[in-house]
Amino acid sequence: MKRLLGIAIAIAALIVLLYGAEDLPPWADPGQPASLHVSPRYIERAVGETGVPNMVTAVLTDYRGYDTLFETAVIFTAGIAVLMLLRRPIL
Amino acid sequence: MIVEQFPVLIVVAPLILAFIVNVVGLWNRRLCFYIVFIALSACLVFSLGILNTVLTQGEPIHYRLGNWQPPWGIEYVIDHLNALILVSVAIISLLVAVYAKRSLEQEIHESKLPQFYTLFLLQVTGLLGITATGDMFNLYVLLEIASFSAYAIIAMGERGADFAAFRYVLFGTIGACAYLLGTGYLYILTGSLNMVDVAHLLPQAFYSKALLVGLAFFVVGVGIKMGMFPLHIWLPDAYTLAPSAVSALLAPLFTKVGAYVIIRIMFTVFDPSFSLALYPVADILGWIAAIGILFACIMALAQSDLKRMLCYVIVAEMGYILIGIASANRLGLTGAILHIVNDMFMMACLFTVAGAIFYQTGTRNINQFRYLHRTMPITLAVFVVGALSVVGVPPLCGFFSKWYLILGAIQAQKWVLLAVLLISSLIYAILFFRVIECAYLEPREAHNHAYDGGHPTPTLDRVPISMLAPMVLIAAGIILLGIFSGKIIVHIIEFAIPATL
Amino acid sequence: MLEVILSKYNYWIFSILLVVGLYGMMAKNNLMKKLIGMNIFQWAIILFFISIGAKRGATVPIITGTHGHDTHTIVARAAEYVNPLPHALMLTAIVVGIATTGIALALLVAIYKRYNTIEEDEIIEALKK
Amino acid sequence: MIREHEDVIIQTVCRIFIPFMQVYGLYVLAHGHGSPGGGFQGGCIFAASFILMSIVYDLNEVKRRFTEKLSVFFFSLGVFIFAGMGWLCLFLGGNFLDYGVLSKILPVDPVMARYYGIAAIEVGIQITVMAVMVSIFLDLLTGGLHEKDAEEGHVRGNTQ
Repeated sequence: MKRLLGIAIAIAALIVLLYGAEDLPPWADPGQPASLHVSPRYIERAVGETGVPNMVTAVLTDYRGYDTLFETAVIFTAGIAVLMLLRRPIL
Repeated sequence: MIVEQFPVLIVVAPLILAFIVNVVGLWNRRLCFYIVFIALSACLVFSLGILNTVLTQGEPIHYRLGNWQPPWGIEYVIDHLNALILVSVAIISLLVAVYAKRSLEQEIHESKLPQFYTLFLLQVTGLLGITATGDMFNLYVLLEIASFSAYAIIAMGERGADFAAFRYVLFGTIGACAYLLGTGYLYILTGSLNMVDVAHLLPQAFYSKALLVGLAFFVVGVGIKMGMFPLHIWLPDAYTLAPSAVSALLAPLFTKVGAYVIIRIMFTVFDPSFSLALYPVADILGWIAAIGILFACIMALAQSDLKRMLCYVIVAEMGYILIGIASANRLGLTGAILHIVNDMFMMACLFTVAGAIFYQTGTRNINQFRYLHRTMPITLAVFVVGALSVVGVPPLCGFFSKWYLILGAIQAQKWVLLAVLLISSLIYAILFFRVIECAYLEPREAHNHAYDGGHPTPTLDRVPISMLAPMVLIAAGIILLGIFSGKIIVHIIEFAIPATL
Repeated sequence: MLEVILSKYNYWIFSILLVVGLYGMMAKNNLMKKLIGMNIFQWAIILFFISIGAKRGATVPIITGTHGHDTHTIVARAAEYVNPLPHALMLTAIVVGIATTGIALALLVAIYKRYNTIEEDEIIEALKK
Repeated sequence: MIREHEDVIIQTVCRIFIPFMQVYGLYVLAHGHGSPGGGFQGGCIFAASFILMSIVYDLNEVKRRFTEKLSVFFFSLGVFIFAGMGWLCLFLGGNFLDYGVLSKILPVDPVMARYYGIAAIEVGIQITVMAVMVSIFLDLLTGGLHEKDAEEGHVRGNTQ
């Protein structure tokens, strides 16, 4: 029963995904919107604006540094959660 | 000067105090609560400041994080809708935090309290951040912060809570990943992550199959997080078995913030003309909502555990908000937005009462509520206010949002939704009258056989004052929201609805 | 038909991986296997995002041979480097995935200590008592 | 009770190996600006060295050294450095996380101020990631026994 439900949901998801994939741009297409709208500025000006030659680092910690702050907070949350869940209370 | 920084302060002030609480808790556990209180009071002040700014300048606040221009950096955009939700979240979380102090001391081991308060603050940070942000990916990260702290603090509950939390982890991860996938589809089609920017660029991708799939993933992902009907299976277990203060925080806030996200995506990121008119998205949502409300109401009738019953009420209330969205007109959306705010107060009210009864008597079984009106009259009065508001009795706030939802359904000529709204109100009346009957009416034979330890002598209220005061304030909030709902609609919600609708 | 599939094979791979993960989460009875399914699910999405960043004829988004002060004069052309944004986003998503796995494993250890099993049906049986 | 697992070859190799791993972790952190790397990667490598140490040497010893207070302090320290940089920018009159305004207190131009701001937050990320990884690993391995139990030496006894 559970297995049948799993297969049904999986097949439904696969059909939806492949239906959507038809309209997506081909792989590694230099002309796809993802490569044309926001990212050129990161590539062309990141070094000049932040002094960091590694664009991924520049994007991660400066342009989108706020995401990274919360990403570190996510790790922090996980650490605190594991401590709270597993450590026996100090008596 | 400092007012300009309020949009970010409201998120990072509780964040940094969460780190401080944790370290302070190593030396002095008593201080933790006061730091949480300061953090949440600060949030309330900031949110009121933001609401004031939005109302006076009449247009959205834009805040650039790291001072980068919007499509490249992350931007906070706070318009009337965000500001309203921010204020509600801040008020409820502050009141629940005050309420939580005594309740947590009973339910959680003392040495875990600092970590618990840390996660409590991170939870509020996440919810406020989700509401304030104008960036799709930033929303994902904050959604995960809120979810993680929810997983952990739910697992601190009674027997079975860890298994419920594990199932919540699985479902929550599917939800977050589906949201991320939707973001990916939008990023592929437009090349941007900023909501306003995406909304500008999206019309060129209309009629694309990928966009429809992306929208479907958004709805599924956020639907899991907010407990939309067929995806709600994790919700009753998780919120019932969690500590009562945790359910009082999560049940009103997390689900409603999810509803906010769905409104934001449907009406700001996607144009309503696409998301609701071009495809039968509205009809599908309407049917889901209708079936979900009826299902949840019937399930609620079958429960004898008060908290579990309220969990099914939440699922039904999410259906109400979906009905407002599915009506796809101004009246319906007004009702949906008003219902988000009202429902935060109503659910906070009911869940805090359930927690207070559990604190005092150790039971959540409705059939054991006899004589409660003698020992905790104020608590029960608060419960009656909340219950009547959920049923939809006129001077209370629940009536007004339902009124707008009904008007919206009539204008959209969706008679099924109208019928569901009316029938469910009827079922609600039965549901809550059952509880009120158990608590207020004494069985006749009790006068002869003094079982249950005889008649407790009537007292003012046995619940400690630090739990009682927040409950009374929330009940007062319900009444005030009802009285001033006209003003809220005219001054705030009217501007929150997109002009194209 | 084959050309269409080949030009978009990244979506096919990610779809199949994602569905495998989803099936694992739905159908398996062992909670650890469910967790593994969840990880496959997350990594499928990470693969999807990384594949967005690819660009034909482009290289790693690091400008070599410079550091610090002398960077103002450098001219980088967008067509020469792959899109760095999905990489940065996925670094975040990977960390989120690690944190999810950590919390889920901690819950599993707690569940195992309490019920002495990680089979779902046995836990539900134990909870009914 | 851990005696039968001890092995001279493994211990000797690890004794040579672990310092190099830690130096490599710091190298990856420091070169995150110009080559693949950064706080997360460096933190993971750094944590791996501690994890290797606790597997090869005495788990009780590592557990006793890496107490709950210490790990909580390190978690908070790392994130606090990151968030503190943001607040510093606020106090200097910029927007949150706008490292450019650090040039008011550093003797460099705004672009280089961003460069150093990024370096500072990478350190914070590294500390948090390292502490959380080690802490999660130890808690999962020992089932969350407290360091007081570790002193009594029954960490291994409870994980069968």
